[in-house]
Amino acid sequence: MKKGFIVVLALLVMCGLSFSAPVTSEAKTLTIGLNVPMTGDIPKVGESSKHAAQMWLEDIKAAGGLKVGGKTYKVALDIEDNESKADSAVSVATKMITQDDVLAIVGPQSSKQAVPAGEVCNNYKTPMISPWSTNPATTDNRPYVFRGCFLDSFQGPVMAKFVTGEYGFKKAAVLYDVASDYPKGLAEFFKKAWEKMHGAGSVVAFESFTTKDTDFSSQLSKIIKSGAQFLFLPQYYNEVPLIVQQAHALGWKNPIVGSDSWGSPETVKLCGKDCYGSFFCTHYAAAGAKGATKAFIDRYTKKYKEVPDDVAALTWDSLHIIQKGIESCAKLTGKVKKDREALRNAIAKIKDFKGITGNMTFTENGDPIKCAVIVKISDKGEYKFYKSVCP
Amino acid sequence: MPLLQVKNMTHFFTGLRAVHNYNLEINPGEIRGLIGPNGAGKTTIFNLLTGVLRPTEGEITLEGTDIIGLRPHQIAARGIGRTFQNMKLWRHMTVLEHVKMAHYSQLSYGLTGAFFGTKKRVRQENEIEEHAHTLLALMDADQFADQKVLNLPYGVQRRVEMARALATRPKILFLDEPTVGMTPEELVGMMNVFRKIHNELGLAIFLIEHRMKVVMEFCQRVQTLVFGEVIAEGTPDEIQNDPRVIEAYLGKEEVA
Amino acid sequence: MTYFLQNVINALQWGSFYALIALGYSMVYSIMMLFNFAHGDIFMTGAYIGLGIATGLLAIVSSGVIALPGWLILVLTIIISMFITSLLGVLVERIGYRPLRNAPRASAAITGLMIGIILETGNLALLGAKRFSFPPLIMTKAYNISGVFVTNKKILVVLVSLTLMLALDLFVRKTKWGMAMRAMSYDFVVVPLMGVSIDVIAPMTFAIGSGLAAAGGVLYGVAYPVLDPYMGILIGWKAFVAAILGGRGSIMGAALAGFLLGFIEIFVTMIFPSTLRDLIAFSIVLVILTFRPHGFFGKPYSAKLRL
Amino acid sequence: MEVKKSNPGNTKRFSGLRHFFSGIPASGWLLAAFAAVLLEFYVGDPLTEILGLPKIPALFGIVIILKKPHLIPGAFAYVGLIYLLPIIIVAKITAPATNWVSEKLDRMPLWFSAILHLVLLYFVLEIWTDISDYRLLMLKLTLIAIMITLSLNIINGYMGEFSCSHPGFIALGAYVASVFTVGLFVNDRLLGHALLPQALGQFLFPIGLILGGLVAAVGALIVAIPSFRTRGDYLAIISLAFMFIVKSLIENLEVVGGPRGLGGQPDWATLPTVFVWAVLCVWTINNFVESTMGKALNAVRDEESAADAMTVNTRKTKMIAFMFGAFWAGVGGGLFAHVLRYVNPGTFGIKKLAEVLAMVYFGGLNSVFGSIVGAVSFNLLSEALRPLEIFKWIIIPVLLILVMIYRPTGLIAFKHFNVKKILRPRPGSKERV
Repeated sequence: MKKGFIVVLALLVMCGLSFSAPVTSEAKTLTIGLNVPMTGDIPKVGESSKHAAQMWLEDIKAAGGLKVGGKTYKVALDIEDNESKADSAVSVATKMITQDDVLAIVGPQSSKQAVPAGEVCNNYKTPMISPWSTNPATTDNRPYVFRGCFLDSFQGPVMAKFVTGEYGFKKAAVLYDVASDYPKGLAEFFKKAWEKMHGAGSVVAFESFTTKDTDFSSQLSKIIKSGAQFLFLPQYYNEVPLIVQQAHALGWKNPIVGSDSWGSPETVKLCGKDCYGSFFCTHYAAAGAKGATKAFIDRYTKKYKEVPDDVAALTWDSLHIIQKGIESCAKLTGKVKKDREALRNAIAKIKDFKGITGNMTFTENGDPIKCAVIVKISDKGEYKFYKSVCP
Repeated sequence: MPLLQVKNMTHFFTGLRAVHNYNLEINPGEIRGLIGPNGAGKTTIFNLLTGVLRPTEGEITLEGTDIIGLRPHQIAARGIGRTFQNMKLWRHMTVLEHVKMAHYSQLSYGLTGAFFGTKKRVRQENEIEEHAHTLLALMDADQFADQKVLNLPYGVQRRVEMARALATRPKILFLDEPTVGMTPEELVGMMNVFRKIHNELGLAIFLIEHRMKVVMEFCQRVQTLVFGEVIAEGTPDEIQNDPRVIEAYLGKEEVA
Repeated sequence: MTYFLQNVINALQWGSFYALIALGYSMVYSIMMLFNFAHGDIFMTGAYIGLGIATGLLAIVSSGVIALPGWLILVLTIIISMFITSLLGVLVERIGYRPLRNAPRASAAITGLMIGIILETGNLALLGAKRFSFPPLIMTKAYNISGVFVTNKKILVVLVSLTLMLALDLFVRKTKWGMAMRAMSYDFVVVPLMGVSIDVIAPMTFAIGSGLAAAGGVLYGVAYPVLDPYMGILIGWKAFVAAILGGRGSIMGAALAGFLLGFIEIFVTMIFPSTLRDLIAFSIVLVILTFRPHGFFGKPYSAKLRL
Repeated sequence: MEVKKSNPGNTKRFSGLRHFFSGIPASGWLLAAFAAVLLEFYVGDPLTEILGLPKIPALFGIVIILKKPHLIPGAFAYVGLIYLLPIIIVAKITAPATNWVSEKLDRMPLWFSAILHLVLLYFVLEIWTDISDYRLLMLKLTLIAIMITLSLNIINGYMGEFSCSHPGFIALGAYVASVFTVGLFVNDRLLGHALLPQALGQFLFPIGLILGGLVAAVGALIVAIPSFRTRGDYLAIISLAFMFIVKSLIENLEVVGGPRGLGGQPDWATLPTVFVWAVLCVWTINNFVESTMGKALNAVRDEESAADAMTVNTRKTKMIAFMFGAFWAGVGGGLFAHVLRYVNPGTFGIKKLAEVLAMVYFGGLNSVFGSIVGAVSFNLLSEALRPLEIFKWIIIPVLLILVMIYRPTGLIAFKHFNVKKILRPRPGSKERV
């Protein structure tokens, strides 16, 4: 019995030695972690991030690797599913940092995961860029954590100003998801900005619903009754079509204005004609895009048979920021801890990064200063550039 | 003073009169029988007396104190033990656990004891375990102490149930058809158990029973219940010869 | 007043969905004494099947083989997807519940929960993460009746679900199988001895329940045309609340409780700040159950999840 | 506590293996594990290099198996060389000695022996987690999962109710404990300046956890009081409503961040803290369910009217069960919040409910063992299958359905957790031939 066991083990050891010996040459590979939700509430977000990241990796591979200080490094992606859960995001981040020796992490995307995962990354001094998280707490007081998008505190006033200038309205209505971090934050910043411009009580309806709701008739009836001149809708592409259609069915004829979360091409695909003519604020306009942005959109569309959404674009930019950071390091030591620190400093120093979602410079907090784009949905359902608003 | 006294007890089930003007007196050590056709309200009377149901009218006193409105476990702790027609054993518990469980009201170690395993708890658990073994031995079931009740033969289950009822240290024991569905051998064993309870423990017993043989042998007085009303009361002999009883009860059902 | 009436209309539509899903829950719950936690996901699957059929039919129509009006396509879609989803229901019963017929009820509930997760992730794996929009089979027409807005879709949803409820009620009260089901809900043990096999009744119950869920799913697709794999979870759990609120053994009770839940949610939003909707709506449910512990129409019956 | 006769399991099939291992007491296994982790501590790194592994396999290699299949032989060899072989050899060699020690300990008070074993276990875990912080995090989360699973088992297993309110209890505990620590000891945007020096906090942290547990227990009254009159199905939706209410309540409380969540909890949920709380939880719960007062839960579950007639105060019993279960869920939640150092209400929804229920029913109802096994295996499985992404959530449900079909009450249901029996010496291997 015992002997048999030992023999088996000995065989195992030999197998291990013979099979895995050649793999040791992996040392020069730089690993970038991608901490995204492939399952859970928002699988689409994970899918888009993965697509963008794979496209980026293709580019690197085509170029033969990343050149740093005269040496060429291979790059590998470590894509892990965080199931859209906070605890999973933390374990994934910890695992990437301590087990997989990643140089930097992109993601998590949503704030409920980016906040705790940012804590982990900051503690382990690993650069992390959350392309999509808008919660101030994600980067607050965390030198190693950056984000790829503008904050709600910027976007809210932008929209308030835009609507005032464009339509000259005085009475606003807001409908948002109370259980979700991003819409709630943005709704509140918008309300604050609007009331600052038009006095207290000028937001005549401030209504909410809960994630996964599909019937908004009661809230919309309330909004219509309030006499609001337009509706601000900081919601995602899966709710926007429903809300807009239901509003029209209830007799709402005033404009509906959106936020950057409308940026997905799905919005207009699901919404159809009901959304035509609406304005929203976003990172980039797909229709009529130029230069690198257009190249990205065309390539992505060809490869994955769909127009890239804002998550894909922001993830793409985040990866390029990391790439630029790595390239601007004088050299990599091969010791992952030192390299992470060097990379962090390099990223923080990046000035005027030309991304497809606009030019970026990081503040001391790790938040980018970038311009917002106001987009109009054309009568053909395309996102047409309308105006650019810079801080 | 009688041990248990019931005066003019009446109960309605949403308008339906289930028990009407019921009176009962049980003295210490006495064995009383309650017979009647199915659906006459015998088990309802048990449920009323043990606090499962609250009578619409009437008074119930145990050793001179009113027990109406007390919860079943309080009445049980004051000295009315009972068995059930369908036994109601706890599926997943062993024989010993059954009998120990019925000591619940006698435990005083409280939550501290339960959570932290104090000395007091160890002592009390040991005490009730000892008592449980004594009762099981009395019921001739101690050899099954560590077995799950569901695996035991029917006669043994009945004896375990009896031990469980005795563990509440009752002054009076309510037995709801304790011999139903028994084989002749099991019946003999059960009757021995009755004798033991009566002779060795000196308990008063209130018995619902269909088998006249059992009623005849043990009961000092018998009531006959039909449609919630007592139509006859007396010694077993008197009852057996009462024409009303024969008509209502014996005439219809074959006596085992 | 118009505002109030508007909300009554809103609640009627929203309640219809709760009612339809709660009916399926209640069928299985009343007859089999099971929590079919997969029901919300069967509803989702029904909607997706409906989507597939509608798309297919539209493709046939647009290729010019036959000309079908939109409403006929809708009717066909509902009927076919009800049928296919019924088969799915039978399959779920066969795989997930029949082996557990003598097991504790809670275990069967867990199986249902897991089948639900499999349906969700299976959908995700098959169709990918992108959402689908339900094809507009009928054009939305909004009618303005002195300030109260009603659309043809809303009327359709309410009418179809009421029709289905009545049909189910007739089935259960008048047909042989329906009576057998009712008998089964009274006595799980005796009825099989009377020549009614539970192996027939159980799949049939699941089939009907799933069929209703599919009808709900297609109507849902018409009314809220964005489908996603997780759309059945929340509405399913809330319909579960309605089904039990209605009371065991009372299928119509479940439907009424579904409407009641819809009305509570809509009117709480109407009166209170909408952020407090879930808080107040569920507190009302809690209070109702504290004072009417057996639901509205259920028999005073305390079912244990026996181990 | 008496020692039960050996259980009639399927001894035949594995009798050879069983016989081989039967002579080793718990202390022997612990000592062997200690040796193994020490070995790993000293030679783990060189060995991984020899075997061509990039790192010491964090969770016995299960995490890398699916991700980098070419490393499987290396991982197997590593696990064999570091864990299996040393554990078996040391356990077998030291068996006479450890048996002697166990025999001595067996005569001493149980608490003494138990504490000695636990200290040894703690050191094993401490050294084991020293290798990698990922291990540490997983261990902490698993210990918390054990607490939560066990506390739900009191209600769903021991008392046989189908309670859906557990995420609510966890949320209450997590938030109360977080408000306590963040509000008192941390400068926070939401809750203002620290009122007390942070150095003090480490010692007052248990108070925060207990407070969280107590609030959860008081919240449990909302579910427990209706349970006097109603059972089963109706209670299931009362508890479900409770869960929705708690979630919605926290979302509406701007003071604690609403849906944005509350972050910045101090890093006080260290391994010793979590370990001690988990041990306390298992200890008190096991004490409770083994006492006659605790077994009253089973009586209420199996036949409530009989329990009532046998003097069992059923209302008190139900209330204790709910409050006690909720208390530990709350403490678990408090620790959870401090391990993640962030909480948000979205975490405590239906998904969490499905997860906790899955752990309880997978492991086994009415069983402390079962809950431990359920929580540990579920967490390990969840980590191991993560690379499968979507298919992970098909495989886990299928596994659970299979368990339900073949063992409807879970893997290890209705098993006593008898500490004395676990720690007893086992010198009988020779006699039992």
